[in-house]
Amino acid sequence: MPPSEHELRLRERLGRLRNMPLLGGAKLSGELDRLQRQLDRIRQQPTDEDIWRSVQLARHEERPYTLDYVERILDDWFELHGDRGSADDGAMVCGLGKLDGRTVALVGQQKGRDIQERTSRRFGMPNPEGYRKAIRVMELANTHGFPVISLVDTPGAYPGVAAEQHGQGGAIASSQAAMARLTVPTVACVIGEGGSGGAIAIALADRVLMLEHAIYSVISPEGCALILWRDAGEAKKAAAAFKPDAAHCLELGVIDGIVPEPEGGAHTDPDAAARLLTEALRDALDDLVDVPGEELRRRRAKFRSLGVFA
Amino acid sequence: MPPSEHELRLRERLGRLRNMPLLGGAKLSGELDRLQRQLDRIRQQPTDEDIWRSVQLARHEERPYTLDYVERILDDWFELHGDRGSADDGAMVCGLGKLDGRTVALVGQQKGRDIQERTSRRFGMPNPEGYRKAIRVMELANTHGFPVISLVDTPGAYPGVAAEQHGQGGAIASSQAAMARLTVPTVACVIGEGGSGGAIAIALADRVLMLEHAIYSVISPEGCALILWRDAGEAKKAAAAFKPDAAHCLELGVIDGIVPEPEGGAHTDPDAAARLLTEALRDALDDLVDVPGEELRRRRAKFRSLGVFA
Amino acid sequence: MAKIDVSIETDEQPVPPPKHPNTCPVCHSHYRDDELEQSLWVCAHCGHHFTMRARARIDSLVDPGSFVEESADLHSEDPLGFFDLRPYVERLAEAEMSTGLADAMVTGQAAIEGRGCELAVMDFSFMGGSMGSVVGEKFSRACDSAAEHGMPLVTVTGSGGARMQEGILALMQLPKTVCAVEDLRDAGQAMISVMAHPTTGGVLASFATLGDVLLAEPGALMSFAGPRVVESITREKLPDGFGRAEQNLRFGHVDAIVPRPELRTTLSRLLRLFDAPE
Amino acid sequence: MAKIDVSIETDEQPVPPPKHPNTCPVCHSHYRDDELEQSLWVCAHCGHHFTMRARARIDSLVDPGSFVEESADLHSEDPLGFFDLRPYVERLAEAEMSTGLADAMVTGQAAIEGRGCELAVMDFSFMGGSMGSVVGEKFSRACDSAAEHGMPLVTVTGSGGARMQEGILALMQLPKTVCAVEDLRDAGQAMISVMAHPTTGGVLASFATLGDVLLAEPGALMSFAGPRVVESITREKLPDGFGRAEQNLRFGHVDAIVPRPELRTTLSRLLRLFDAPE
Ligand SMILES: [Zn+2]
Ligand SMILES: [Zn+2]
Repeated sequence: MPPSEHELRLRERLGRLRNMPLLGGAKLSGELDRLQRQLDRIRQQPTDEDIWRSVQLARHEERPYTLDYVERILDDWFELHGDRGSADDGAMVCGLGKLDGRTVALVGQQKGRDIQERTSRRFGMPNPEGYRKAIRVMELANTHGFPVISLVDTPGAYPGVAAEQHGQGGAIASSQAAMARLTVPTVACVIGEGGSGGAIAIALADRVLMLEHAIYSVISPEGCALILWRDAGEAKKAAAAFKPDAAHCLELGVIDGIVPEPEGGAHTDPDAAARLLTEALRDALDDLVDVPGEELRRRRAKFRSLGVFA
Repeated sequence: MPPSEHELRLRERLGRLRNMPLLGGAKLSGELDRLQRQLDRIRQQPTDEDIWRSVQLARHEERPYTLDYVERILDDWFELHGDRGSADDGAMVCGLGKLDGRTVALVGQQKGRDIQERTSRRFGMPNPEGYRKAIRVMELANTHGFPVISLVDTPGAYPGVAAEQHGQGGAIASSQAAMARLTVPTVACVIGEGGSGGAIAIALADRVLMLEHAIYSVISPEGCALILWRDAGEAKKAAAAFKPDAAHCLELGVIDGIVPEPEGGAHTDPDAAARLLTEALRDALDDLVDVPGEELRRRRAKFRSLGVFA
Repeated sequence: MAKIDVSIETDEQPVPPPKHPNTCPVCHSHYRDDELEQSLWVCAHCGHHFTMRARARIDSLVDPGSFVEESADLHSEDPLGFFDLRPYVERLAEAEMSTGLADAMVTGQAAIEGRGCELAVMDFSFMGGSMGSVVGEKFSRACDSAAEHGMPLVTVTGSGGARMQEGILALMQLPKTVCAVEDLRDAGQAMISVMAHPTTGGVLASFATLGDVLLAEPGALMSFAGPRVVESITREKLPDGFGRAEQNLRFGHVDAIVPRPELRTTLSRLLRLFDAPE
Repeated sequence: MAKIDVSIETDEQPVPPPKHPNTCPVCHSHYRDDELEQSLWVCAHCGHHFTMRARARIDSLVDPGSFVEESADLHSEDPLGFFDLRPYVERLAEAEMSTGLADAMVTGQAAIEGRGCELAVMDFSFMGGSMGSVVGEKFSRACDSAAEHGMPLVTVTGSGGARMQEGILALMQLPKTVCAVEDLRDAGQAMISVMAHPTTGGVLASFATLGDVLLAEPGALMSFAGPRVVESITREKLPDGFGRAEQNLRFGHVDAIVPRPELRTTLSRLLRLFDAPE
């Protein structure tokens, strides 16, 4: 079988990476290995059907959420509440825990499992207060030298009247700015839906990962379809057009790696999914923990290189 | 006339200062000169009547407020609004301006002149959002190397239900903490009422000054009287007991200098009062602008030395 | 299962054109072209601020002849081969034709009342001022140019949000521009952000709100989600003036609302305060 | 002229003693001394947390025999010669007699489940836990001791606010303790703050809210102004549970409410997370 266009692009990226001074030479070989492994896994350009399947799996009602991973990944978990301003937003979960004996701070959107929890957590759509809580906890981590892990799982930031009045746009910008300033290692992983500004708010990290069937996009398929075709029913067509799947995100250089899921999706075996995630987080942190803080700010250079233009 | 007890205490403080490594030797002589001049001015222990007169002048309804000084002291004044969270608090005024051609940030409580403004500015009693605005502007000043001037004039922080719900205590603490971290020169001046936590929130400065008839206290005379004598009418007695006048604050080492007012009080000649204040601020800033940022954090040592115990 | 779909980018489209583009949508006064130009596209009758094109904006702010454009040759590509009702490349070509711009932002160096600054001005007429790779790159370079020349950066925004035709790369322009602002700040330079109608979605949620000083034009819509999205998803009744500049001032999100005729002097004062080079 | 008097310090006095100090003020259950001690002064029937004395608190938290007290000999002076209905010195002497403490805070080093920490524990029974020069100095020294020994600082507060008998010097304990916390933080050590009933006024507005982690006891009043002050000045109707720990959690001001029997394990976990020395 001749190499697909997709594979060719990944190979090209691999080639570029080999010539790029990224976080020091010693770290680069790990990066290359990882990409090579990704390449070995994904030889096929995902079809429109594959993409739609990921959209469905990413939103599957039994898919593990942030706290499902927290309880499987971290020891001594202690949840931190409140933005120290006016609210504690249940759509954003923050806390401290031990990963392999190392204290980390974790932030992540949290969807609800039952109807009541879904309502109280607003389906994982944070208010500005949620982002301000995350900022506070990431800065606390920075003070004490704890790495930051963020788990991204949101349809988007909450589009409510009070959310706008309390500065949703500014809060999302401030959260990104806070992450751009951190001098501790940061790893983000999109575990379900990576919905637009609400997602990137906590994903400006040294390493950005996606679960195999997670999606990451500038707009929801339904939203895109509604705007472009005036018909939310065209969501599948929209998804095929803007390609929110992990393989395409990797190809475009938006993420650094794909975390495999158990056959059939993470919800079929949450324990196994958590083990695979743990391994990926551990690998990423191992690469990063010895990098000096000032050098970690080179994450800015990575994000500043994203885009395609002539 | 033999020296009063008050004069003796000031002399003792002068003696201690001569032996104290404060902000480097070069700066110390200015400090000593200033104290010597204060000593020359105030030979007499204020009587209970003097103290009560200051209480009345500090609250005089025609006394110049923060914005009255701003318009006389600063060029190119540009007011900055909002806490970037949920409100713009009229009880706290913040902005940028030029003092002698040097850009400074100014924060200060603002009382209202007419009934309407008094209500909208809550008589100069800030909400937490007001302190958060001040924090934001002081941190902006820090980023750009602008000295910070704070003018203190408040009966206290606003004791409202929403104020408590939005974290009044934490906001006052955070504002002090922010000032303790600044690496730019800071000068605070109590221009009217320096009421308790609401005042100290913006007064953790390298130099703390008081206008001659300003008051600075842990509680209002009426509040103290109400608690101790169960009768707010005993305010005069209370003031005599806890001595909120500038001379006593200087004697206790709480402030670094007294800014003279025009005969009869600042309200009799606001222009002259503003000139005297400008001179004092300029002197203070001249002493401080060349001190390295890290050294300015020694302001913490000054505050940590306050208190009397055995 | 409760179903909820969220379109996070606002679906703010260019306002449907009134009978004539020179007719005020608020008070219906009609103006000749030269009258509008003379009044800086502000309705002389009711004060409504018409949308202002990028080049006209620059002309209205800078000292005559002082503007030196940068990165004018950057053009968008089509990384996803995006096709909705029409190909993205066709939409781009059409926008370029109708606006005379290569994309939705113009950048360059200039002087305002004798003080040097870097300018980054958006043009809402180019695909609704949407932010794709070119806007992100031009903004990013403008930050570097400001840092290099030791000048503050002045931005004027008008945008419906991220350009969805560039997919996830459009979203990445948020962190990209945020990182550029942080680098600018580390270089000790200030950013002054002027938000014109509308500044929404991904532009509001990235560089536009990160200025040291945030100014807004009267009546400008400044919301992350568009009013229609908020209404349709939350079923909340929108308060009067929802998301407008005046509400943003009230809720603490901007420093001042500056009517267009005062913008030049206001920026000049701020450049003095931030010690922009003479 | 509109007249407004504000007492900013809360006028929270020790709660009027119930018929018997061992009677629960909520459900009126009565306990023997040893029962209360056994239950850590928590009502077995309704969960009400009685005020807990500083030494009992320390005993309940630390590993047996591990507490080494510091600065025990610090006593208040009377800088103002303060006299209200009685001289301040007389009030001090009486408080010392009745509590067996030199002032309203006990500090020292200890271990909690094998992890070292510095402790600063207030005692509400000593003049309403008011903060004067001695409390400020002891807290300040505790910060230095924690920094010096490379240990986190754990505080337990119970205070009506600043001690007005020390006048402006009492107010100065706010910036003093704030500066001490900032020095502790610069030294890389964490502070864990436990707020017991009541933590109000100047203590809430200084070190108590500056911990890296903020814990509260169930039902603890945590407001800057006391409820009576708020009600009398603003004429606002107070919502249920105004200023209580549960409301503070809801409004985002504390990380967790920890029932007293779980406090020791919670602190132990936090000390592990902040890598306190074993
Ligand atoms: Zn009009
Ligand atoms: Zn009970």
